[in-house]
Amino acid sequence: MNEGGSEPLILVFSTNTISDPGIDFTGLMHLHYPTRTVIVRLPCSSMVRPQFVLYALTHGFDGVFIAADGPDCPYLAAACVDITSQRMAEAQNLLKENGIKPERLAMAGICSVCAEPFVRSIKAFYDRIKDLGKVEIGEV
Amino acid sequence: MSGGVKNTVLEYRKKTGVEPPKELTELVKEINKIKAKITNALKEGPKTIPEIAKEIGMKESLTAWYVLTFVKYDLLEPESQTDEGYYRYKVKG
Amino acid sequence: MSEEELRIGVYVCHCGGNISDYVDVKKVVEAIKGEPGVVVAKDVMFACSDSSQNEIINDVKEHNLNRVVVASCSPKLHELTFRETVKRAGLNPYLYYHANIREHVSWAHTDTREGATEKAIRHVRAAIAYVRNAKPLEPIRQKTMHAVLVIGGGIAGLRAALDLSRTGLNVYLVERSPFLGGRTPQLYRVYPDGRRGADIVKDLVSELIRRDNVAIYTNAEIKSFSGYIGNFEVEVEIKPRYIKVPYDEIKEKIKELPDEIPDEFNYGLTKRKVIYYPYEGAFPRIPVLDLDHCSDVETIKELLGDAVDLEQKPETVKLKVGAVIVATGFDPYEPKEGEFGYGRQGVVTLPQLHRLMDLGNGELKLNGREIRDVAFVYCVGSRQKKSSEEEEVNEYCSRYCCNAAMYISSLLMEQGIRTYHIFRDIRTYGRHERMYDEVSRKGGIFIKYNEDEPPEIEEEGDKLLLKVKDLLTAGEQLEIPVDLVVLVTGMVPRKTPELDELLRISRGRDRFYVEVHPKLRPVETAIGGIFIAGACQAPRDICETLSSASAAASKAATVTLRDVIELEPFKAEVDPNICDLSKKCIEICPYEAIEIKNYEGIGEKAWVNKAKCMGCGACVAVCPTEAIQLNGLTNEQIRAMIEAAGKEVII
Amino acid sequence: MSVKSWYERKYYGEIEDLPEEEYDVLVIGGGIAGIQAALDLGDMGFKVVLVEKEPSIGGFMYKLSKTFPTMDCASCIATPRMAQVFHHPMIDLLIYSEVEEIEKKGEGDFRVKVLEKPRFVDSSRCTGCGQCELACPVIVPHEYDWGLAGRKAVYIPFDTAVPRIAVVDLDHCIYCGQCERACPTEPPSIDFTQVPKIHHLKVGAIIIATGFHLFDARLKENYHFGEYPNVIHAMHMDRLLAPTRPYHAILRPSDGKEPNNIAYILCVGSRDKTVNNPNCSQICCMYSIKQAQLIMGALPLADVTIYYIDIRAFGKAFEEFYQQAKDMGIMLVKGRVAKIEQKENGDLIVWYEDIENGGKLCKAEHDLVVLSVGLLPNKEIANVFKGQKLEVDDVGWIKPVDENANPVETSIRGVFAAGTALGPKDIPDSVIEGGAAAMQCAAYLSEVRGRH
Repeated sequence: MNEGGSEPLILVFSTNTISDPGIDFTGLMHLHYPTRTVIVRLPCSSMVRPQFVLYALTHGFDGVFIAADGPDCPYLAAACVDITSQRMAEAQNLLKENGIKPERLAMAGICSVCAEPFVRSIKAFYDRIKDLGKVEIGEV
Repeated sequence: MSGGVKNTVLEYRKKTGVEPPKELTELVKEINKIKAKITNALKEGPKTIPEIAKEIGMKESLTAWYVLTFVKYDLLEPESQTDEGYYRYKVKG
Repeated sequence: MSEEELRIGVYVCHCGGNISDYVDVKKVVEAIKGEPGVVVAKDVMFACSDSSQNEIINDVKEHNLNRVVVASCSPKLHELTFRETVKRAGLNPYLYYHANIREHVSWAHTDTREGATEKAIRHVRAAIAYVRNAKPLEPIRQKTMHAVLVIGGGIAGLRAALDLSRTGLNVYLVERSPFLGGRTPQLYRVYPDGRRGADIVKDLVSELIRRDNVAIYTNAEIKSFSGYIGNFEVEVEIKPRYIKVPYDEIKEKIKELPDEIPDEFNYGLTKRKVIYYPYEGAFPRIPVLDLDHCSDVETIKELLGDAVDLEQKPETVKLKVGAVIVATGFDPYEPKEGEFGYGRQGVVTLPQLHRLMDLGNGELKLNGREIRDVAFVYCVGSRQKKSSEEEEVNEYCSRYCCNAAMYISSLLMEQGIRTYHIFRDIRTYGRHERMYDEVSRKGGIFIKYNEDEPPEIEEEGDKLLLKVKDLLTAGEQLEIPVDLVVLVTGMVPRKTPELDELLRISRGRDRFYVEVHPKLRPVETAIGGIFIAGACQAPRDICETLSSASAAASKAATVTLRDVIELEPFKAEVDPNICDLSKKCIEICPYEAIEIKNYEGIGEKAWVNKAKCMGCGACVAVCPTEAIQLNGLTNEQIRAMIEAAGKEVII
Repeated sequence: MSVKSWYERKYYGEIEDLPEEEYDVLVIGGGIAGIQAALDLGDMGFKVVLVEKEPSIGGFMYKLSKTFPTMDCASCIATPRMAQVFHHPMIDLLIYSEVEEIEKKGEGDFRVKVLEKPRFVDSSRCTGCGQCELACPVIVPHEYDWGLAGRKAVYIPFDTAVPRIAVVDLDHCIYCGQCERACPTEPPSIDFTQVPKIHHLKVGAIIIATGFHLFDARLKENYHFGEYPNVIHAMHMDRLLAPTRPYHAILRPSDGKEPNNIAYILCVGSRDKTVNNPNCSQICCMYSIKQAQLIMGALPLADVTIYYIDIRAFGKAFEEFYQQAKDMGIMLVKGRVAKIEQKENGDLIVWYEDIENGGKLCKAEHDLVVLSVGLLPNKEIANVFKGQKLEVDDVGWIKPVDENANPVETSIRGVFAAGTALGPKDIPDSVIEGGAAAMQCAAYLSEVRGRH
């Protein structure tokens, strides 16, 4: 068990109809990924307010991963990617302004059967955050 | 669970005059015997189904059926596995 | 509400070992017992079982619980179940949250019990934080239109339309091509009863056109689509036919026109005229002038006089419906030039064979020549192997083709024609096995080919030579001279990109429409009120298509037979006191659900039309003042969940 | 047990005759097709009564491990539906009840007699705690597990049963009263004063969703099912693989060993005129491939061989699922199995005709053989119609009056059928037909009642 030490804690924003079932599917396939990943589901990744990311990184989390719908999004379709990317850029700026490395936020399109892609992306992100270490205000 | 509660099974028997079928009462006696034999066989330590069958002198498949049913009813539990793929069972608790 | 003391019940499910084998359920319960407001915290074997649901209800009553959390499987499975449970206990169903500790935890982390337990605790804590900030919500009650739009006039659309109209609902049937019937009228005879495809359609159509609550639009397409379950608004554009009179009136005159254009009804085996009426009995009986292929308008005007009207313009009708059934069907797979000899004289597809037999009134002739031997090559365009990522192939089995080929071969064999069957697996499932049996008994010859060594077809004199290695005779190389090779082609979904875009329904990897759940919700799409029927969802035969059409109609009826439907209350809402009228929400909303409204005493602020709001939350992310939030998932709730889940876990 | 034998029993009191109740639709059979039909009709606003002869609704699906090709856990997706139908305001359930007689008085007017069998357990009090079951001294094979393990004479049908309450199996009761004494409710929920009830229903339309039964593998004598303990049928294996499985692991019945070389024999009792079933059973290929995949997951070192004639992976995403199985290393042998022999240690020798290698007779050893048994019709329902003939085909499946026009309509107007009552089929096709039958009922009722 992590003693609150070096292992990072990741917040994953998933989406009700596509990426959350994708993460379900990952479990269904019994594919493993780091356990220090908390999944909070939203209707659509475009709902991620930049301030939520900052809030997470100042409340125990070391990284935020947006499991986006990509062009399959039932609400925004192809526009979803653009809109979410804009929010992401704003969030990264917000992090910088607050002295936090913008690399602590990542996004990937996770479809409803994207078990392996999810595992790949979340593991890579986890390793990246592990290298960055625990979050610290003023790290940039 | 008080004595004042009517015993509907008894009343039913009295009223209808039904008797338990002999083959069933024999079966229950048999089950009790098998249960005792199996728990007895496991006294000195966990055993696999073929080992239990040998000790109590019963067919392996019938032994398997009762052992696994007793596991289901929490009387027995699997303990460890042999290299050949058998489980050893012990009395639970 | 703020005065109310929080009394939360938390139930952590073992799922009969599915969770408890990998998550220490007891520790999860221990860890959250002390959370503020938690009054009851329990582990249960099967939270979804009736007795556990009753236990929750009893606890709510006994302990005056006002919030409930169940931590079990994916919310996709049981969130609704427990909302119902909570409702039965007398609570508002939205004072409930469902924590996923199976798919997201136990099953994904079977390698570390400690890690899985810690993650489960974080998920349950987040759920508790959610309900702590939850407010009662009421479903949005929406009046629903007693009308259904059916897109596609093949047998699926016809069956669905007929079923719905019989209950008294208004039905609008829209067919893209100029005639009803889809692919079925092209079939010579269909298994198992040997009826003509055209007759099957004729029976359905004649029943349908008698009804006064059905409007049929042929040569028509959906132009715009908006709204939501119970209240969709649709614009249909009806293209001109340019012909004003029934076929019979101008039949003789049309005959004078030259054959110019490959006849799509006969899969190009014959040619047709620019004025087109595909087969006897087609509905409507008004022919259509194919203006795109018409080179000489003047001759036609001269010939037909008043029967033709080139001034006709497209018409648009606006419809209001409560539900939509999509039944856009399939196209037969078109083999590539050279694929199994396709393109050679004497190599036809199964749909073409149907046309040949129909044109010959049951007798099979090719270019006037008698046919004695026919080889059927199965799995053409089906069960294809992917060689590269980009390549678009049909990996699926097309289901109907073995049965169909077997049936038509038995008809051929009755005429003394010898049949060869070059197959991979014969999949005459169910009762259709009888047809396979019959063909074998009558002397049909079966040769199993290896998918990696497909048969080769060469020309030899006026015959075709089929070369194949037969797995049933230990790989013997056979050379079979035949008169006709029939490629038993599969189905590919009809391409309708504009329609998909308008309806926002999605397709799977096989390019057929995806159902919302392949097992238990096979005719529903992810969009409420839009249903799919027939071969646009998966390959299927006529009987199966009719069943799926009725099933889709049934779902549409559950929406439209009622006066009011209830929608989930997860909609955006503006607090006009905080709104600074930045209009950012209005700009970003894809559904045009946000308007400016004059609030009494406050002035002009943003306002959400809840019927139009789909609840995506895009507006929430851009509001500078947090004036617009999502009911059921407020910013406060998200922050509370983040905070609760981010706390250290000490086990 | 037949309806008749329930009449012939002795009861504490007279059989209770209930006053007539009126419903729009009667659905016979609480499996997934019947449940779907009832839910759709209920959602449309029709009043429905659903009759199920077993002590729980759910039909066949709840016994399954996972479902092909999506590998959803069967009980996980079925239980919400069971709960939904149980709690639906427009749907009443008559569980542990059998339709005894149906008489058609006119269009939209059927009179139905239903016998509700006594559970000898008060359903309003029973909490499903299982104390009675622990106390009962009788152990008999449990039907739910196809006899793989035992149950008591009083028992809770299964973990996810709806309703999850006990039932007394009178055939195996020795009237010792242990259950009643052990029952913690006050007064005890065990109640032997219960008597059968006759429900008189007046309904407008009927849906038959009475399902199927498995082929009796004993009839294939060469396979020695019922004689060699390690020759089991595929539904046994589905139970062994289910999360609610009877054993703590996948074990073979002869001696409790974990098998590591398992054979599947397809088309047992299907495509076989010698047992009067020339039809293909439509689902066996896929459930066998599903089980093979699950076995590979549960016993990674085990070999799985499937002896097949044709692999019928014909439904949506089935072929892809089949290819996946091949990639996992499941061995597929095109061959008819001639006979099975048993060795001293319980292992089995399978003699088969190797079709793709010239048809020579070969043998292979396995430590467990699974027979992929076919589906056969439940024929009793055709006998309950008084004065009307429900047409069935030569095997006994209900015959649609015109399958290329309306595949769920039977020979009796106003009576519809759905699911495996019409022939073997998988879950989505059964669900589709459940919906289709609901639609046809709605249309029929609207017409005969003159709403349109």
